[in-house]
Amino acid sequence: MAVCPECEAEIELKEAIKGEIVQCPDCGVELEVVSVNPVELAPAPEEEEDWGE
Amino acid sequence: MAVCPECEAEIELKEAIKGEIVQCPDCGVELEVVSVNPVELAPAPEEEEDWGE
Amino acid sequence: MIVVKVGGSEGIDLEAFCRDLANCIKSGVDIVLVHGGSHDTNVLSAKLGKPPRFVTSLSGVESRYTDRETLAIFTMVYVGKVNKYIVEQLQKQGVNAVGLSGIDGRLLEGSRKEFIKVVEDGKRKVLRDDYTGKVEKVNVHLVKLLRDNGYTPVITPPAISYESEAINVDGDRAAAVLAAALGAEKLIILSNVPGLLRDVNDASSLVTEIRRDQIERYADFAKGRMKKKVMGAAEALAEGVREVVFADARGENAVSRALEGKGTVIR
Amino acid sequence: MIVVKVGGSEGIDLEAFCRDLANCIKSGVDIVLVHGGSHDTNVLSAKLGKPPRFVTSLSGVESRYTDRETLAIFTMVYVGKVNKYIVEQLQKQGVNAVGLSGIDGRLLEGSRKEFIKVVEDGKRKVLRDDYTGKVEKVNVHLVKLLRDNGYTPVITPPAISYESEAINVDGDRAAAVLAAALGAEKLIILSNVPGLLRDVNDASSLVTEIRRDQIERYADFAKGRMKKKVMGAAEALAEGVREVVFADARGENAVSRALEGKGTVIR
Repeated sequence: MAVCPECEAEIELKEAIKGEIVQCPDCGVELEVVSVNPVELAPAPEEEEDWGE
Repeated sequence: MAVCPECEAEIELKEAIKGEIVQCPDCGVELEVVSVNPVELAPAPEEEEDWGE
Repeated sequence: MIVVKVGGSEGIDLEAFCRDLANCIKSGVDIVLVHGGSHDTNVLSAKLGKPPRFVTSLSGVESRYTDRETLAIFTMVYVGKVNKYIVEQLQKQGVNAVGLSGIDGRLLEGSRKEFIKVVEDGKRKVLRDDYTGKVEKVNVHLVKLLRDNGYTPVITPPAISYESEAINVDGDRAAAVLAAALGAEKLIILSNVPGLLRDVNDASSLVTEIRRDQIERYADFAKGRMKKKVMGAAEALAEGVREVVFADARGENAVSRALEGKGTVIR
Repeated sequence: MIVVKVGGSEGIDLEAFCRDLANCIKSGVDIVLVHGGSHDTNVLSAKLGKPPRFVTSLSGVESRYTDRETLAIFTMVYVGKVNKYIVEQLQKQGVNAVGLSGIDGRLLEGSRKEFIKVVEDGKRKVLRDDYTGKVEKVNVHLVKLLRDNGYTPVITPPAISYESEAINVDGDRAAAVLAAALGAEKLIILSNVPGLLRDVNDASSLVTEIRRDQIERYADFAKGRMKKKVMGAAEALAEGVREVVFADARGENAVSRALEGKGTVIR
C-alpha cells in the first residue's frame, strides 16, 4: 500500500514500475512512483509544452 | 601450376592464398600471388622503409 | 547563405548527394550543411544488443529514448560515421569541409529536458534519464570564423546542454534554429520523401507551394517526422529566413533540384 | 605552446585526465591535445563480430590491419566516442574545446601506403586494402585560427590521404609531426606506463633523462609501441621541438606532473 502525499488516502498499487504516473483515486492528483520496494509517491512534475526530439 | 613471370620456370604452389609472397625456386625473384583459380604471379612490389601504424 | 539539412533515413545515397552538393558549392552557392543519422543509429544499436527504444510523449510526439548508453551509440554514428563520411566525400570533390558536432565550441546549445512524460506499453510514465533537449543558442562566431576562412561547415547533433552534457536534438529543428541564427536566406530540408504530401501514401499529392501565413494549417495535418519539419520551418520563417524548401534527398542532383524549388516551397 | 598526446589504452581515467588538463589550460598553459582510442576500438570491433586483426610488417613493426570496415569502426570510436567525450568533459570544466579529426580541413594529411608486406600465420603476404599511412602535412592555419579565437583544439586520427581517403595513422607520430609543424616548445606523450623503462616489467627502472644525441641508442632497445613513441620524439626534436616528455596518463594530475618533468624527459 502507498499513501497519497496530498490527501493521505491509501492507494493500492499492483506491480507499479518506477517512474509510472498514477492518479490518486480520492483527490485525483497526478502522482509519480519515485521508487519501488517500498513504493514511494510524489506529485508528478508539470510539463511545459513538448515538441519531442 | 604457375609460371614465374621473370624466368618462366614452372612453380608448384599448394593452396596459395591471394596476396601471398612466394620465391621462384629457379631465379629466386620475390613474387606476389595476385589471384587464385587460376593462380597468377607478378613481381612482388618493393617496399620503402616501413614504420607501421 | 543557405542551410541545407539532409536526413539520416534509409534510401539516401550519401555519395551521390555529396557529389551534387560539392558541385553547387564549387559553382559559388554558399552552403552550411546539417545532417542526421537515425537509420544508421538504429542499425548499430540493434547490432550492439540495445535496440532503439522510441517513446511517445503525452502530446503524441515520438522521439528516441536516449539514455547515456544510447547517446554514446548515437554520437558514434552521427559524428564518427556519417559526419566524417560526408567530410571525406566533400574533400574528395575538392570542397574543404570541416565537420563539427553541436558540442564542439558549444556550436548548438540548449536546455536538456529534466524529464519527459510518455506513454509506453499503455502506461503513462515520467522518464528522467533521457538526454534529449532543444537547440536554443548557436555559436554563430565559430561558423562565421570557418566560413570566412574558406571552410565548409558540416554540422551534426548532438548538441550540448547548459550543464555541458551532450544531448540528442531533432536535426530538422536544429537546422531551422541554425538558419535563423546565421541569417540564412534559405533553409532546404532533404529527406526520403518528395516534400509535404497531402496524402502520405501518394507521392503525386505533393504540395508544391505554401504561403507562410497558411503554415499553421499544414502543421496540423502533417504527421510524425514531417510535423517537426513543418514546425521547424515555421520557426525559421518567423525568425527571418525568407524561404524553406522540403525536397527529396534521393537520386542525382538532389540539392540542385531543391535549389530550383522542386519540392514544397514555403515563403 | 605545448602538444599533449594522451593514449587510448586501457586503465586511463579520461575524466580525471580532462579535469587536470582543464586546470592547466585555465591556469594559462597553451595546450593542443591529441588523443588515441585503440582499446575502445578493439572492444567495439569484437562486439561487432570483427575482432581487431594485427599484422607484423617484415621489419617487425606491429600495426592494426585497417580495411574499409575496420576504418569505419576506428573512426566511430576515435571521433564519435573518445573525441566528443573529451570535448564534453573540457566544456564541463569551462574550457572551450573544439574536436577535429585529421580529415576535417585536411588537418592531418599524408600518404597512404599502397601496400604493406606482412607476416601472418607464418606466411609472408602483400596486403593492398590497408587504409594506413603516415602524417606528412599539417593544416597549421586551421589550428592557429581556432587557437587565436579562444578555442582549444582536441585532435584525433584518422588522417586524410592525398587521394582524400581517411587513413589510420599512429597517434604518437602524428602528435610529433603536429608539434613540429606548430612550432611547439614541448611534446608530452602520456600513456599507461610511467615513461621509458630500462626493463619493461620493472616500473622503477624509469629512465628519467635522455640527451637528444643519445636517442638513437634508446630507439634500438625500446620495443613495440614505445619504439614508435621514441621514433616520433626523435623526429620532433630534429624539427625544432625543444623537449619531449614520456609520462604516465593514469591517476590524478597526470598533465601537471608531466609538465614538471616527472617521467622520461628528452632534450
